[in-house]
Amino acid sequence: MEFKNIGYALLTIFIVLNYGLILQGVVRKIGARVGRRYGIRWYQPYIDIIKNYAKRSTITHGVMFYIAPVFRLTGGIGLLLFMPVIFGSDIFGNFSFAGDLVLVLYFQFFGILGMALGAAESGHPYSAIGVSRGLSQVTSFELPLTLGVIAIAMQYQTLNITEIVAAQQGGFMNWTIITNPFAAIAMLIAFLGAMGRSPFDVVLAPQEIPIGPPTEFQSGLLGVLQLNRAIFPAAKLILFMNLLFGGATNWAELILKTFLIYMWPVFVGTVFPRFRVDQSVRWFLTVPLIIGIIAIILI
Amino acid sequence: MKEDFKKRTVISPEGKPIEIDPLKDYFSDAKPKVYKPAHPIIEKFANWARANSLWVLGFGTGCGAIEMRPLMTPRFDAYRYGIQWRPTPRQASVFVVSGYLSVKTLKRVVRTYEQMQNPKFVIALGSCTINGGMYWDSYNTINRLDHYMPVDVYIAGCMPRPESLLAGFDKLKTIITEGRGEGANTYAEKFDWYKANQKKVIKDWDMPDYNW
Amino acid sequence: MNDIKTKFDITDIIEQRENLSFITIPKEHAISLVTYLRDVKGFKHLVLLTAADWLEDEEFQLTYLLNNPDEKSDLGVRVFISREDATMETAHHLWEQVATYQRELKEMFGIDFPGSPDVDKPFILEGWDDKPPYRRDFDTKQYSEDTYFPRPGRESNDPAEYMKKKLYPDEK
Amino acid sequence: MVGPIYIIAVALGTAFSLGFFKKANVKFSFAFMLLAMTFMTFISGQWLYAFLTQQQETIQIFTAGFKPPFSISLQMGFYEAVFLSIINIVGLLSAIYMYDKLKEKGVQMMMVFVLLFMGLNVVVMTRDIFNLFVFLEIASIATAGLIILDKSANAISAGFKYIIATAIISGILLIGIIAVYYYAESLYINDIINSNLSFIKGGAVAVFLILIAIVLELKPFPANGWALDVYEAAHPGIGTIVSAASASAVIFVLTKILPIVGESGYYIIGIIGIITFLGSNLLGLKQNTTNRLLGYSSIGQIGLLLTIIGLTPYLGDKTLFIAFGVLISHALAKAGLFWLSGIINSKNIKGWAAIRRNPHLLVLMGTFIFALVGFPPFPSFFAKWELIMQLANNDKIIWLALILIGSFIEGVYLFRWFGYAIKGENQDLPEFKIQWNKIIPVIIFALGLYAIGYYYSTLTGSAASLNYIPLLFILFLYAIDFLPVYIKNTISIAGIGYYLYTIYPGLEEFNLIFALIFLAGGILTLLAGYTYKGKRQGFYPLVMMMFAGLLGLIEANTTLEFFFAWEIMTIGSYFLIIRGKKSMTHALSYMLFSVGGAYLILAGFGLAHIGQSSYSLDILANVQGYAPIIFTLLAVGFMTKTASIGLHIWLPGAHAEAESDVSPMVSAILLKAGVFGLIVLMLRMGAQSFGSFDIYYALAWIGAITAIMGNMMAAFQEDAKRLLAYSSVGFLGYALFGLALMSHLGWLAAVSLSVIHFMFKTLLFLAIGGVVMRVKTKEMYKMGGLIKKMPFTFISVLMGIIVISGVPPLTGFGGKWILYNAVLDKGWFLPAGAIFFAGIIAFLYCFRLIHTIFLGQLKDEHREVKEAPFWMLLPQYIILGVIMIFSAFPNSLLKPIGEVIMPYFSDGALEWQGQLAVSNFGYWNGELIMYIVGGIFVIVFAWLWFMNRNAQKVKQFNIGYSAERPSLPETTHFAYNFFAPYKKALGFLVSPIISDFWEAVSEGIHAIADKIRRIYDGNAQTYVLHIIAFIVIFYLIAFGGSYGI
Repeated sequence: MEFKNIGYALLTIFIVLNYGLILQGVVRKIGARVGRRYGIRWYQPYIDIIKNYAKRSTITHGVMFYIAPVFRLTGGIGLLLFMPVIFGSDIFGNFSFAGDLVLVLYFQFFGILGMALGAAESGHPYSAIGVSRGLSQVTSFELPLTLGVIAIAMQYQTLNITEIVAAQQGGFMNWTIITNPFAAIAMLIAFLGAMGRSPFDVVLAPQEIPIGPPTEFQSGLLGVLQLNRAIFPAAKLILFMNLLFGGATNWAELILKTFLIYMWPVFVGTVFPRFRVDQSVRWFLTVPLIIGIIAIILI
Repeated sequence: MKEDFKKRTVISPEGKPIEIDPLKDYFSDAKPKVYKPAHPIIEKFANWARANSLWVLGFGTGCGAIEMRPLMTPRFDAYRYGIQWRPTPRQASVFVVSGYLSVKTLKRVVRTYEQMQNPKFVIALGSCTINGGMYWDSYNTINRLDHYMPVDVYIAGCMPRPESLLAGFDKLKTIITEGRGEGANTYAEKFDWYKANQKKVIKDWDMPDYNW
Repeated sequence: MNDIKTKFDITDIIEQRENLSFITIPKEHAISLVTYLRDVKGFKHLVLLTAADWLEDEEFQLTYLLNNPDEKSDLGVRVFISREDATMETAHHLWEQVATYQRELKEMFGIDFPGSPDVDKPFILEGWDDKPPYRRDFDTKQYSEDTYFPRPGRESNDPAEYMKKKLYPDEK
Repeated sequence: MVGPIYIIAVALGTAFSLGFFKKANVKFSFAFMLLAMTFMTFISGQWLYAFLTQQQETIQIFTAGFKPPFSISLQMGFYEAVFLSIINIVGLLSAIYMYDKLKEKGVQMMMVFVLLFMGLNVVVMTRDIFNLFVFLEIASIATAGLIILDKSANAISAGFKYIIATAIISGILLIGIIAVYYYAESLYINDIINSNLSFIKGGAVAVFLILIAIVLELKPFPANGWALDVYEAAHPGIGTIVSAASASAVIFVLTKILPIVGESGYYIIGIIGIITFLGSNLLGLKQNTTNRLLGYSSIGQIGLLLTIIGLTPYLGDKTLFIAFGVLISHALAKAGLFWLSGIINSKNIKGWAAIRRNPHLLVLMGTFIFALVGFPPFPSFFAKWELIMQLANNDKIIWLALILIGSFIEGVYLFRWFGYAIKGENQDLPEFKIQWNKIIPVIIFALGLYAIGYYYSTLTGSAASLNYIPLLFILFLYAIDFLPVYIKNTISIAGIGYYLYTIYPGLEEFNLIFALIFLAGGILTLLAGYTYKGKRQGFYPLVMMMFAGLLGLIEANTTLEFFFAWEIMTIGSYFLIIRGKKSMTHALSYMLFSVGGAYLILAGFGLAHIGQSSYSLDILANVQGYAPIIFTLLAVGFMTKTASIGLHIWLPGAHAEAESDVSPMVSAILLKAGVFGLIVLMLRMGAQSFGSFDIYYALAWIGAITAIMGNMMAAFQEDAKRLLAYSSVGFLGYALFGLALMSHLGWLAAVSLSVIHFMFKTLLFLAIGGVVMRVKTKEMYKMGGLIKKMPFTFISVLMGIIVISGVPPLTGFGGKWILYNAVLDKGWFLPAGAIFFAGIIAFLYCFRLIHTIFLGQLKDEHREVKEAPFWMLLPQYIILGVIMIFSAFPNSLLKPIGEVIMPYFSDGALEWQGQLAVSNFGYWNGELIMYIVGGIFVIVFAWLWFMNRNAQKVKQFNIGYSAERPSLPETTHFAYNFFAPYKKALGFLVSPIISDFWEAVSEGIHAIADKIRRIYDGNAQTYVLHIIAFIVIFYLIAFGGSYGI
């Protein structure tokens, strides 16, 4: 690791942050157009973040509450930086030399756990309910995800993401989604849960438990969370792109692929209504689990 | 006052009696602060952002609330102006008081208003908030909202249509960009006056002076 | 109806419609009559309990409006109680929801129902410390002007006069 | 040397002369009688001493100068001396014990008493079969006399039944003797033996009658209703005599008679014995009456003795060692318990809670109970060990199983009784007073048990190397128990520390790792002990006993040492667990699972010993058959300690109810004993399978299911310590899974997870223990918001749960990473999926733990709660420091462990480049991750701080509460049934199938016991019928085959 890695990392973060924000805006715009609305401006997420940072007063419920957004954003950035973003690029390989796929999978929870703790310190029952729902859901989709990951790791005989991507080079027929469809399907279904869009968005449920865990966060704290909301999904998209869709050799490919992958939860979310938590837990442990087991058996 | 907010004595695990004064122990009793605007250039930029990101608190206070829903429908589509709903006062910046306020509701409105973060803006909707409207002589509805909290924009009518609301929002944007949206600071400056007015009508005052 | 008449001291019977009538009974017998109606005559459902302030007569009128779902008929039982000593026997043991009506009456009219659950708790008004607002000798306009900072410059008209002028400007 | 004949002379003389004293002076009479008993004891003891030390020859004494068969002949040999000593000591101490009774009833009773012992003495010594009959009669009648002299209605009725029963038995015996005399023409036993009666038609029947009569004297099941009534109704002193002295005498008679019967006799005796052993223990299960329970236990023990005697042909020259070990434990312990029952004076076993008023009495009772069940260091332990070894060596698997089952059942009711004594409600129980004459015999016998136990261990060849130093240390701690806590705590820590220091250089490999977990862990947890004030009576000897056991496991080289240590550890931990509040039932189930597990281990070791001369643990490496069975037995035995699914139900309650600093010991440290056992086992036995079915694959699944169920149960607990306890269950599931993989990485994961689990579980139990200490409740939903009051505890819990959940950058992730790689290496994907699923479920309980206790709403009562005591925090922060080091520099933990595993599994080892670990599949750099995460965190935090440095601190009700505000913290804290939707979806998985199963087993056995018990209807005629039926049945068994008449 050299000093310039830090600079490269900052560059990656900057690009992905902007991409994430624009992606957020564009997707909401698309959602609006589907609903025959004009919709927000594509750069609305930027304004929202600036607005939140421009808030003059902030309240805090305690130390954990105050640093929870830090945990959250650290989780998001870390997830991003522990992955090779652009295949074959020294600059955007970031810190992927520190750990492999397992690290990435478990590092996701760093932010989730930190956020959950902070939200809980606010003492707001809705936060706690949201966390309870969120964690319940996480546990259930993690099972098909894990099975898929094991299947892929066995397929490529490695846990090294760069090597997994390398093995998929040379045309889309080499992509995991083609070569190992069951694992890919199991993971893509789990991906729906991971993105937290409808039908698995009961965690945030704005109507009944005002947006769940972050309900007490405001001003700059919320701003940090919003930064994470831009980076974290983008990082997850990059992860799934790397594992299932052959990674990306340049930014244009990355943007195209991740955008298309993002359309998958967006479409599902537009079509399906919300599951209750117990329903989604049960659902994840039926169809996706069976697909995952098939993937394992077929290794 | 509700029984739960009166002083009480409980026994600690060690068997020692502890005095609990819920209003002191469970609520912060800090006074609101006046936050000085930042450097004009930064402030101008910030105001632009504030004006273009109006997060409305989803709190239907009176019958006018029914006029707010259509705003988000494809027909009026307030999203394109940067207006979005926010279900919690912590994250909202615009409070639309949508109609008459009984004393009981006023108490909740005040509390919610105070829970919003500076800067925050109030749009008062309908005649009732201006002069009591058709409830002007009621024993239980207030007549003038601006005696209880700073109001940035009044929208007259009974009821004003969504178009008027949009116009009101537009007006609010102008006010903010011009740097006149300092309601929160006004509230802090004239805190004692506002509090006195509130306390005059809210007889059952069972909360701290400022709800953080 | 005759049955009731013979059994109870009913003073005033108004048969407003075939299936709606009102009877008046002295305060002391009201609850036993209502109980009788509920248990024997099939008036199982209490539609409402309400009050009217007859300021001039120095009386409150309480009306228990009962419904007989089998015969699809309603019967209002009226009770007059003095304004000075505005207390009435509670009927919450007959229908649970009566307690809520009684709370409301206590708050708005100041009619007391000793023994009714939570009857002293504020119902709608929080911390009301003036005369009960539904009593006719309470001047709501005056109260509003004193309390709620009326916005100066507001004009007000008597609705009847105003509408007359608007609709029939020629008539005098 | 005083001749044995003087025993009879003294006894007779005393009995006669007592008659002259009449009621003149009762005290003097008593002294006179005592003198006589002392003299009898002296004679027998003197002979015993002579036999032991001076190569004394066996002597024959012929009365009246004739030779047999015309004279009564007595024999005094080594065995006679032993039995006489036992009988006479019991007699002497009984006399002292019964001082009050004897004084009250006067000289008659003393006469009868002396006569009884004279009878028993002669019965032992005589070689004349008719003489035997006569003195048996004398003893019986004297016994009945003693019983009846009590004059209570029950006693008279019992005495009457006793007389009827013994009369019938005597009748049969007499017929047998007459017949024998007819055929053998001699009454001298040696002559009879020589005449080989069994081969003469009719002679066999005669012999059979004698044999069955003697057996009936031993009260075999089920023809023993009369005896039970005696035990129940008679004075405890008499119960002692019947149970300890008379039974010993008759057993000896049996050994005299058996040579007459020949080979076939052993067979019958064995069957009768095992039926009696099983039957009466089974019935003991349903007993609530102390003396009757002791009666069942007595009969059971005699049954065991009969079995042992019956198995003589297989046990060979070990028979005596085994039989005597069982007998002496039985005699001393049972006498002690009967005597204690006379002091406590409670008919119902629940009433024994009163014994707690004097802790020393409790120690005595414990000594006897553990001696009865066969725990070390008592003779019965060594006897049982030898018994099992010999049975296994002779392929008597069924016998072995039956004996262990019977012993287990006996353990159930004895420990239930003991549990009542330690933990039962004792508020309203009557006082008891301790008289010197009643307590001294008890103390003497308790000490005798220890002494003989030690003597026995020196007799057991392989036990000579047993390490008694820790046990002496325990004794020392017991002696200084009156000192305040801080002194004893310091001494204990110093003791463990010094011991660790001395053995450290000799430790290597797994022993070193586990020694560090056990002993360093012990020191750490003991540090928390400084929190306690006062004396903490009895705590330190018990703690040290557990650690002594754990230490013994490490040091064990032989199977015996290992088992010895295992049992010592079990005793210590049992007492530690039962010290907690409301822990009676949990401690019982712990004990039962432990005893059951221990018997499985014993059986496993026994089978492993087949065809081996040495007892070294290495015999496991080349067992001579039964390999998969041995492996399964031992694995299941060890898994009772790791609390794998199905065997886990003891754990949550036991760990949750224990004291604050005991929970980490029993959870973080004790459970590792099971892991250590598994490691020892797997290292030596290697891969095992039933046919093509791989046992390890089953173990992997058991581990995975344990992990899921444990974690899920943890997520649904309301009780913080129960949550942690279930979490231990789950975590040991990972360890079991890792071990089952039988690969380098699997073991690396298992061992490192064990180390990590030790650390974070100690951390969490201490932290939560500190909280519980302060808030005085374990229900999590009653807490909340404690972060503001106990920030340091919060930090340790936070770190603890990050480690549990395996989130980078802390060291828990290392375990997860290795496990992933191990699984990919091995290829067991489905159980692996289950393991990782379990890992995610861990988030649920982790979050719940920290949220419901520390976050959320602070309660009224807790507004003035203080931070946990310093001594609770100190060990936590030491551990935290170590965790941080292991997190940042993973190779400091994993590399040494890897090197230990290397010799056994070398494939797929990690490659270390600094802190970068590289496996076949992936790589991981703990240090770098720490830096990166830390760096990002600091930068983001600085950014946040820069933007929001003037945040307004608010209080707990300042929340956006839908325009309202919370009114009570209780109604605002979302904590109870936290994962309700999850429970709705998956709760069916954790329905208590397993506890229901064990409950059904226990219910079923109890119901059977209840049904069988009804044969004892208290009616003398029924009892006679039983005796007759018994004779007929065994007659048919004995002669049904080749001997057909």
